[in-house]
Amino acid sequence: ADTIKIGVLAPLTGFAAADGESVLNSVNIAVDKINASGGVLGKKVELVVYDDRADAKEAVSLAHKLIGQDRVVAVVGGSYSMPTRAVATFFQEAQIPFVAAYAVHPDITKAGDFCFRNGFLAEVEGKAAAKVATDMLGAKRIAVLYSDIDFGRTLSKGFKEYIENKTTGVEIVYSKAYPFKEKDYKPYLSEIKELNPDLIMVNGYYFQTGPILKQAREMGIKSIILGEEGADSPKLVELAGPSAAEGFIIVTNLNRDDERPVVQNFIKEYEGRYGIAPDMVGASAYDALTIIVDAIQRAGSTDGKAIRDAIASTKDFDGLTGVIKGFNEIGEVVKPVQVQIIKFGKYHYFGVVDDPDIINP
Amino acid sequence: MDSYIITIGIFIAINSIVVSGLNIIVGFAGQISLGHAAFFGIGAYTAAILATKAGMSFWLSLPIVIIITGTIGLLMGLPSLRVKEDFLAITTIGINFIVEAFFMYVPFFGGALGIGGIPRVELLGKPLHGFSFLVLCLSFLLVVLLVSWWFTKAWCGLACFTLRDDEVAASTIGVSPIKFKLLAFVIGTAMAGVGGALYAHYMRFISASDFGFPVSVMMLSMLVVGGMGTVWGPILGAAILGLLPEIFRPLIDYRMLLYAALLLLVIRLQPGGILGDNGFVKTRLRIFSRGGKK
Amino acid sequence: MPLLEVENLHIAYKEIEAVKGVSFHISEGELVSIVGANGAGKTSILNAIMGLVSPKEGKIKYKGNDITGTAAHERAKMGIRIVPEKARLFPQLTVWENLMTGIYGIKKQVPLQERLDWIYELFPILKEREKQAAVTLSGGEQQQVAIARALISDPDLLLVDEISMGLMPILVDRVFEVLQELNRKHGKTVLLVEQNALASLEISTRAYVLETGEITFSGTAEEVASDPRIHEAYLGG
Amino acid sequence: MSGSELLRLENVSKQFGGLHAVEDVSFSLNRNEILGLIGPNGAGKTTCFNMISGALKPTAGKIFFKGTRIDGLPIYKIASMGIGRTFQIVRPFYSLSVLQNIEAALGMKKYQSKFQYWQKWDTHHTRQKALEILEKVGLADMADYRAGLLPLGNLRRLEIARALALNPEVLLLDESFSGLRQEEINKLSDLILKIKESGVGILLIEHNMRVAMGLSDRMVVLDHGRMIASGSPDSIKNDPKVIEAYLGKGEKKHAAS
Amino acid sequence: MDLFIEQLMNGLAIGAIYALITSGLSLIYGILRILHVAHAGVYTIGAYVGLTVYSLSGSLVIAILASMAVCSIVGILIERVVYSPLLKFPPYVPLIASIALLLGVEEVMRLIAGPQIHGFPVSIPLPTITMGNVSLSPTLLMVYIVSIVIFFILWFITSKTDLGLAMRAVSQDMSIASAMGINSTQIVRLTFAIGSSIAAIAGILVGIYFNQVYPTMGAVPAYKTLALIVVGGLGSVPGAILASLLLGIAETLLIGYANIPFPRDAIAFVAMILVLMVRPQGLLGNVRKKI
Ligand SMILES: Nc1ncnc2c1ncn2[C@@H]1O[C@H](COP(=O)(O)OP(=O)(O)OP(=O)(O)O)[C@@H](O)[C@H]1O
Ligand SMILES: Nc1ncnc2c1ncn2[C@@H]1O[C@H](COP(=O)(O)OP(=O)(O)OP(=O)(O)O)[C@@H](O)[C@H]1O
Ligand SMILES: [Mg+2]
Ligand SMILES: [Mg+2]
Repeated sequence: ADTIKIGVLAPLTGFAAADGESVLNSVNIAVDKINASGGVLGKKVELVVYDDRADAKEAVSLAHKLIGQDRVVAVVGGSYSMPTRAVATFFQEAQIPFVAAYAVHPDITKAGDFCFRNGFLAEVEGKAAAKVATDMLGAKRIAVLYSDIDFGRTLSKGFKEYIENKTTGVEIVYSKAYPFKEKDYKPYLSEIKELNPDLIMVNGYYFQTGPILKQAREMGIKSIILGEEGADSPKLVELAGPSAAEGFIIVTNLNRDDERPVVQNFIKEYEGRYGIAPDMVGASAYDALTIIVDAIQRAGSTDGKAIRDAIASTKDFDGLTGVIKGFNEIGEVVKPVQVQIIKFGKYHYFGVVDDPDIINP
Repeated sequence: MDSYIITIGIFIAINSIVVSGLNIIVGFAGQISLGHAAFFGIGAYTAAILATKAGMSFWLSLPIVIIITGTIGLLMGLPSLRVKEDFLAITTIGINFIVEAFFMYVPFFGGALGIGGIPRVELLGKPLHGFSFLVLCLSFLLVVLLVSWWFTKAWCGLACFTLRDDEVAASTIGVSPIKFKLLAFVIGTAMAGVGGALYAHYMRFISASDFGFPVSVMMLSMLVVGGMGTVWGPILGAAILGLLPEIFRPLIDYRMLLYAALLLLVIRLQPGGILGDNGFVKTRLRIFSRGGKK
Repeated sequence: MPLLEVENLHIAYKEIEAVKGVSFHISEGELVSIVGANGAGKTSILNAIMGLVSPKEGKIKYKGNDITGTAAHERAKMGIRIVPEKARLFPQLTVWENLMTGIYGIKKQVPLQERLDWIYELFPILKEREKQAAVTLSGGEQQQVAIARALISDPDLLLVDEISMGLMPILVDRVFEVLQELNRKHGKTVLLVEQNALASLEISTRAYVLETGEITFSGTAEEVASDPRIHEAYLGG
Repeated sequence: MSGSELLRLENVSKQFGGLHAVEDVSFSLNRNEILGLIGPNGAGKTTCFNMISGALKPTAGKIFFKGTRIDGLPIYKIASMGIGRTFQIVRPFYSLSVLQNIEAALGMKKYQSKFQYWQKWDTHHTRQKALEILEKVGLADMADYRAGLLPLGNLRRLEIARALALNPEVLLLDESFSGLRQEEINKLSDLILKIKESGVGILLIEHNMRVAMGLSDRMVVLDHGRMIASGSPDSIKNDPKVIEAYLGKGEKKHAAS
Repeated sequence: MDLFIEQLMNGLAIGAIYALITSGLSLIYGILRILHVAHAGVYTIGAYVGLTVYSLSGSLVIAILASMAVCSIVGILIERVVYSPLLKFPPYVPLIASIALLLGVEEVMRLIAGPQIHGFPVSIPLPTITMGNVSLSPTLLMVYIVSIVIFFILWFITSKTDLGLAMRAVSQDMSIASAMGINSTQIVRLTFAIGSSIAAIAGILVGIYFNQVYPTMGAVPAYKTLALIVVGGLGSVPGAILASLLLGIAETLLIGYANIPFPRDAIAFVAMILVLMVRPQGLLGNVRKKI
């Protein structure tokens, strides 16, 4: 073949279509950049993008299409947990390296040695958030409100574990899950308001956390609100309203104030091309793709095993989502957790968590 | 044959099995169900749990799957004795949501993480994958078809047809609505269970959202498009609605729109289903004619 | 000029040809009967005149206007009403509401109280059942509501399909008397389809015999009644 | 007499809200007997049928079939014991063919069994039997039509045929002759008489007095849910209460036979 | 106590929102007995048109009127082109068509406006009412006021006017209704127009209330409203509204006081199944059956 084919699975339609679009935009920027600088191994990179609608069954047929018909050399998993978890097994069997961009299901990397993850494990992020809440923000009485999916469950578990084991005098006064499709958070917030905690740890996507911010502030809740990467989207400010969003803090993997050119160029390029600010989902997919391409380059081959070994030996990779220290033995990424705060309607640097015992799962 | 084509074939075969079950409930017995995916899910989860927690083989667990799904199907059929038509439709939607919530929130079922690591089906010590798994699915489909076909020929089928038309009148000729409605529910849901077991062992990872309400809707669409109350309709419907989105795959952005438009068009032009009474395939073969109609 | 003219009417349901080229006419002030066997097409003809089925071929003229393509509700406004076969009430509406549909849109033009009094005198049970849903009425009560619903608007042309079905004998007599009275005293035109040919021919001025979709005999009521074949089949010899 | 008694109603009542549709009605039906049940519209006749056939549960009183109490049993049980009925407002299986409507009824025994309902129904034998019954009511040439498309008169005959297919000991006919012309009424009357001769008890609701008086061995008259008279057709015909409430002055015309 | 009152108000608000979406559907369901899932699609269109017109004109009133007009036309078109030829088929046939329509609307909206969620920031010229610890925001007040007005109008139309009688007659037997002089087609069309304009209002209000307009915003209402109209009682608008309010309150109190780890929808459906088992005809349904 005269191109090197890399597969991308993303939810371009359906309820998660906005994330799919973000993935698509970002990998397009990445691939253009790679090809503009001569491609890899002297060949151009060609992306094969399919829409899995964030649906496991669709994703499995598409995985087979990528494996059997398109014969891709590696795949970026740009979709949600369930489809990503379902396809990981099949890529493992076909011995095609697979890098999940932001899906959080813990079993994805356990499917085998061909499966990697560039996003944080939810538990890692939970622990990091707990550290931010207690160390950086000094909260003593904390409420936890989380989205009732695998992500929220494991994240809040990590959060609580950290508080229990690593801190003293900190109390979790409230902890409840809300269903994924929730729109009205007032029943929860009313309860929280009554308890008047120092800080509310809110887990969820921007379309959940945004309204939570809005409704909480409307109801007169004054507590600090801390979120995580799911809320990492410029849309959050729009949905929460500028005043409610102000001062909101998240743990994530994209630091907009990172001076490194890779970050600043990407942000400029993205805003220029699409007229909106990028988010963490896109950035993670961008990294997943560039990690693969970097590995191919270093492997000097498109052989599956060679690429796998090269990905596994990634070290201090200059990624969009921070300097990637590498992947651990089960294929989980090791990189610092970024802490961002909204100021004047934009995410800015607030801090970073890079304690090895937190970020190394 | 490449693995992609085989995968599509497998999904179509599994859907045909499940939709045939739905057909017995809705098409033959006239009990509208919008929650069939729940039973598909119960079959899949039972198989997955027996395989991962009890280490049972597919073959050993299959009878248990059938019994469990059928029994739960029987229980879920009970509301149909009390509520009818639209009320029943809504009740079955409710059942779907409740069952999905169970899978999602009860840790025993893997909770929000789903169940992974489901082994492959083995036959004579050899794991079946790709083509051989397709053959397995087709064999089950054949059995399901035979049951459906016989159902239209047996007294119990005729009893169900009378129930479909008029329950009170059916009772006056000695048909017990309880018995025959529940019979249809048991057989129909057991078929869904078989489909679910195959699905679980093929996907090898399942989660609650695979069996949500949209899946039920998809199955009903397959049935309506293919031809409600016909033996072959479920297969045709599963094939059409399984293939269309794949054919439109290259259109990426317009794919689902086109799919929706075509579904609408088919329903609009062939409201009785393609194999139905006034459908496009009007055939003299009795096997194609809606149970008991001329 | 005839009030109603039907020319070469063909009615088909898919393959079944129910009515095959029927022509007849009714002058103003006539009371005409159609008699015929089961499935002869009587109901189909009445429904076509009301506009409830559309004929495959043929013409229907009312008061000189071609109404073949006119919608049923327009025909109703022109003064045609039907007592349909099997009553066909609005099952979930009460008796009162069913009656009110009979004067939908013309409530202001009719002397409502007067009509109601008249109807309740004819069918006293309906007053008792005023608030009851139609579906729970007995068969005969339903038939009474159907008749009342058609009569309450005082139509110019009344189409009656098996009016005596399910009525008790005492009422059958009364209803035929009322039809006759409407016709003779008030000059209303009535088209009557009835299996109870004895009763219907007695009050009719003219009659048609319909067999498998075609008119095979017509004449004055006496002529029809005295035709031996008709007598055999409908009047029980 | 009690040896031939098939059906007995004892002080049966039915109330709908505040309405007493049937009040304290008692009568019995014997083998080889046609009992005419007449009365004004809304008198409670159909309600009686509904209670006997199990579609409604009496609010008071008892119903016996061959000595067994049946009130409150489900419809299909009562049907399978040997009580067949027709509906005043016809209820065919509209999507089935005329033939299949009858065939379905022929399966009554199979439906009660544990597993026989898995046997094939579409056999030559069943078809033949169904055709025979259709022949009797004069619908044989319509066997392959969809029942939903039949004109009303034919549906009435279909109802009778379907009830006959149950091979019942008690037959409940609810205005089965209305909507038929005289010629057909005569034919069906002959059929009904034959059925009666074969040992069946028939309960007949009919507003056509020529038919009712002609066929019935005895009659029971209901008015406002109560029994106001019973006896031979001749005595009923001349009962002033019945004339007043039901037959009217024109009674002669209707009852002429 | 404060908490309880606040939760009750929360519940009422969400109930009022359910009722807004449901009442129009109930009207339409009442007339054709179609499980009109695509109503949620009309509602989505309503929200988008409202948002667009609002951002162009800056006037909420103009936005609502424009949206009502567009949605009425869409509603009428759906009835004419899709449903009316399917009426003689069993109810699942139009249901599937309706589901296809909803999917189509979602896709069209995604293609036109993009998959992202759009905010719908409007400042409502209403005060915030505070009673002790309980506060009612302007958007909430707006939802209450508009719902009450709409409910009153609907109640008046359906139970006090000839139009209401005609609607009920048409819903039971279209052709006999025509024979009584009722223009059935027109009544059906009018019903779709009214129901769809209410959907437009609902789309805009819900969009403002949650500050979210996005292509799949109809997905949850699509089936939840079906459940509500059925539980309310066949085609009974007051029943649908009552069911909506009760459900809103029940959900909120259950979330607030019982730590059931079940999603709202599952709670809703458990409640609905319970209601249907006790009252198979729905809350205010007075469907009388022949035996
Ligand atoms: N909707 C329909 N679809 C198909 N065929 C029909 C339909 N309605 C009537 N027919 C057929 O048309 C023919 C005439 O029926 P119609 O009801 O007009 O007869 P009729 O003279 O009124 O009979 P009856 O005295 O029994 O009421 C019959 O053969 C009937 O089967
Ligand atoms: N479900 C019900 N609710 C209220 N009233 C009812 C119900 N069913 C029947 N009725 C009333 O009970 C009375 C008896 O009805 P039934 O059908 O038994 O009369 P019938 O004697 O068969 O009359 P017909 O000769 O008109 O058929 C009627 O007045 C009817 O309105
Ligand atoms: Mg007729
Ligand atoms: Mg009766």
